[in-house]
Amino acid sequence: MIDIQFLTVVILISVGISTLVFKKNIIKIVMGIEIISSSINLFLISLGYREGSVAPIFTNAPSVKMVLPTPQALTLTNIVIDLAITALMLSLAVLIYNYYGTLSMKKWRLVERCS
Amino acid sequence: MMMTTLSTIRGFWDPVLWMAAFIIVIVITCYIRSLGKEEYKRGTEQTMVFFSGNIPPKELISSSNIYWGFFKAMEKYYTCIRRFHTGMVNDYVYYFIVIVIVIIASLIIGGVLWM
Amino acid sequence: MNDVSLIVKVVAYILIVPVFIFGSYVILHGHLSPGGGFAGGAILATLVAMLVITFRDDFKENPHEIFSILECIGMIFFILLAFFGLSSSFFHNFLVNLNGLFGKPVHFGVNPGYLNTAGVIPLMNMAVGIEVFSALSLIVLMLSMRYGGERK
Amino acid sequence: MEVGREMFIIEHLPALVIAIPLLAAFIAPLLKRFGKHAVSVWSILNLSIVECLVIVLGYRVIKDGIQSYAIGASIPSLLSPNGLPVRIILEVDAISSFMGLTSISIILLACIYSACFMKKYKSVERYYSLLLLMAAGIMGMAFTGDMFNMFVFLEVLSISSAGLIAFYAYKGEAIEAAFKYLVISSISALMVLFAIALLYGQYGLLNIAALGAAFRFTILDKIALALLVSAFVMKCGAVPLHMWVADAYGEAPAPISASLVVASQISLYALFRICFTLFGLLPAIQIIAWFIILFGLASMFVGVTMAMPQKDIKRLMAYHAISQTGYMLLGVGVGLAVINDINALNAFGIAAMEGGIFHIINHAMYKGLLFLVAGAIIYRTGTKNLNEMGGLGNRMPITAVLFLIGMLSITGLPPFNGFASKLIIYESVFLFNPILSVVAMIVSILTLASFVKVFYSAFTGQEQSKYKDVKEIPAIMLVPLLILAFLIILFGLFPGIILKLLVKPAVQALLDRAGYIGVVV
Repeated sequence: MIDIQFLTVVILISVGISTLVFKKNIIKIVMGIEIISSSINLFLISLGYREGSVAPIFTNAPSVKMVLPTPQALTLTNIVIDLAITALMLSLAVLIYNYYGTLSMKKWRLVERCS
Repeated sequence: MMMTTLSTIRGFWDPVLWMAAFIIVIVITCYIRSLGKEEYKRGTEQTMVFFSGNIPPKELISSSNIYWGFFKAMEKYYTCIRRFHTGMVNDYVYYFIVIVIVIIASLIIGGVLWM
Repeated sequence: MNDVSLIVKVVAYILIVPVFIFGSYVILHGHLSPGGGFAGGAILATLVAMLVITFRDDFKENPHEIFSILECIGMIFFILLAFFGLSSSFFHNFLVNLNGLFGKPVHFGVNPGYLNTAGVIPLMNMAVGIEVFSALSLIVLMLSMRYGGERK
Repeated sequence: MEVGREMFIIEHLPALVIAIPLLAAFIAPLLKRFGKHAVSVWSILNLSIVECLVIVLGYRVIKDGIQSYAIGASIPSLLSPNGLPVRIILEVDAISSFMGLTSISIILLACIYSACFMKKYKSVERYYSLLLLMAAGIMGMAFTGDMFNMFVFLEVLSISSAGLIAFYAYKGEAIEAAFKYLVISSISALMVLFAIALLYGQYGLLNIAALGAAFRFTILDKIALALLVSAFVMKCGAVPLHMWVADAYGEAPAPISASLVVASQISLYALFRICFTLFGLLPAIQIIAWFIILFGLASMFVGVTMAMPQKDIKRLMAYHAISQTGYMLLGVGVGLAVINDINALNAFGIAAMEGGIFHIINHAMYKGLLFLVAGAIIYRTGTKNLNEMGGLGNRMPITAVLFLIGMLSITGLPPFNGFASKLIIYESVFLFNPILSVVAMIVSILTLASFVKVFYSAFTGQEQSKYKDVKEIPAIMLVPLLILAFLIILFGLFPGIILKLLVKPAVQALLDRAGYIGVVV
């Protein structure tokens, strides 16, 4: 059977990219980036998976057959980084709404006025 | 050669020799300039900006469209380029995805054809 | 202003202690059970978020000064721990298997989870816990108090 | 004991260079109560310490080969305990110490400049803290030998420079530019992470050298290569993906624009590291080489033609940064295209790469000078618009002369450093393909055209009534400008020595793939 988890990763990434490309609202753009980031986290975790094994924690572990710990460390770092990026983006969105009164990308001022 | 020379493939580049030649040229031009008429006086109407006949405005003649000829000649190019510079992040991400797909396609097709 | 009812305030007072204990438990047991500095710090930050919402009017001025100092102290403590490892190499775990603080040697394999092990890692968990706790509560304070306190 | 301490520092150099700006970044906000200038003095002190360490590190790299450092190991040189590199390994070869030296000097000068430029703003500690974090991110990306570590430092760099772009929070445009920069950076960083996950899924390795050694050219590797190349090309501002550069450099404060130029050059270094070391032996690298050449060509031409009609002085210089990045991409792309047949490589490939990499340090210097001069103009007159400036020459003579030096070197006129690297690029690229070199020359002429417009509209022309009381910029701001101008003239007069000392070992290091891999595997 095909690997369901890699299929979901592809679907989630395409959903994330489609929100980024088509949606003009800033909050939706931040959501799109969150979707792509969590799909890459899912991809990282599913790389380290082994059939019938346990989380890589030795405290009272039921069996010694464990999942690969390194992708979990990568995912943890990626989650922390995404928290920082989302917090900064949302605070910028608050300021943008404060100045422009709109959250949609179309009515922004920094469009190429070079004529 | 001297310490300052830079040997490129077909020849060499030496700024000190170039400076020497440059100074010689400057001396010659200053000599030629000094042969000119003496009645040139600063501050008279000789040194007034030539504003195609009439009196130049007191304040500012802005120089931002000095190259109007160049922009007129490249009219089609500039309208096409400005269509790309929309200033919206959605289009930036769209161009990024297009570039990724183009590179992936050319790598795979290239790989099959050549290697 | 949307005044919060008395029940909410009383429950908030009661909830402070369990949430704090649970958060610090997650931080301190980071090297044994899932969690650690980041998760524990996030749990503690929910405490500050709750307090900001219930006691929005009682704050005289925005207490973000304390949290920014705390954040810097947490991060400096973390990097200094890494510098202390310079005796052999940067970020070296210099406390492990030395029977000192957090130094109890442990055999490889399943164990019931001894707290006094893993050398520098628990100290680093505490540093990251402080840093994440103050950083997230700073975010909550800056985003909420700015419009709660002086509404433009 | 003296020798012990001295050897101690030298032994831990690669880690100290990254750790000191990181530690200083978090101590900076606490210095608010030690006086107004405590923070700027503190950050200038730390950055100069890091500069000296990088110079010593560069000297050691040139003297006795690649320096490697395993973070957290019991002995710093214990790279792969049982044949497998387990820890994060910092690997410093000539090209990374070259990039590190370039970036830390420009950030140090930007920090000296901002000591006076940023004096009137209230929350200055945040500014210096983010600047030091940016320096730590750049040095980390330059010196790391681990793919995931490069991703983490890329994110540290993106978030801190996004925060710095949004420094003028009272203006809507800066917030908008920071938002766009952050979206672009997070997208490219996520695609880098996706490529790392692809590579890790196949080989179970994260170290660049170990990955390079354990390569089997599968389809997934090609997808990972495509993702990495396009992500780093977007981060360094090549044309089809360059739209964020004009907003980000245009709205950021002047010293930040100067250090952002260096930040995007570090992504250029990461692109070269991936194309030469990681995917060096992949037969499909020729296709990537042609893509890099096309990106370079397009960046050169579109960058300049977009710069000509600009009215805002900083946006104009931002577009010139794009077109100069095109020169570097062209130079090193030609080197990559002929990497496989040896006689072409020796004939013009190595010379093209030398031109491209020499252009990196030249560009960092004169673009830094131009941005700082633009900052000086804005500091005194308050306007960014070229139409409102005029006749500043007799009020700010030194700034005018410095701008002239920067202008003459960016357009590549003979006695200055831009000419030396562009000459090498023209000659070697001409042998590869004449059209590319012809386009490069036309772009140089258009660069001169647009900078003549800037010089005449800003410095010459009628005396403005509203700028009657404009004085010369204060001495602290003038020091970095004079240092940069001196370096430009020095590099311009002695290109041979600089090439032999800095650039040739860097190019050899980039081409010496086996040496880089041999250290770890």
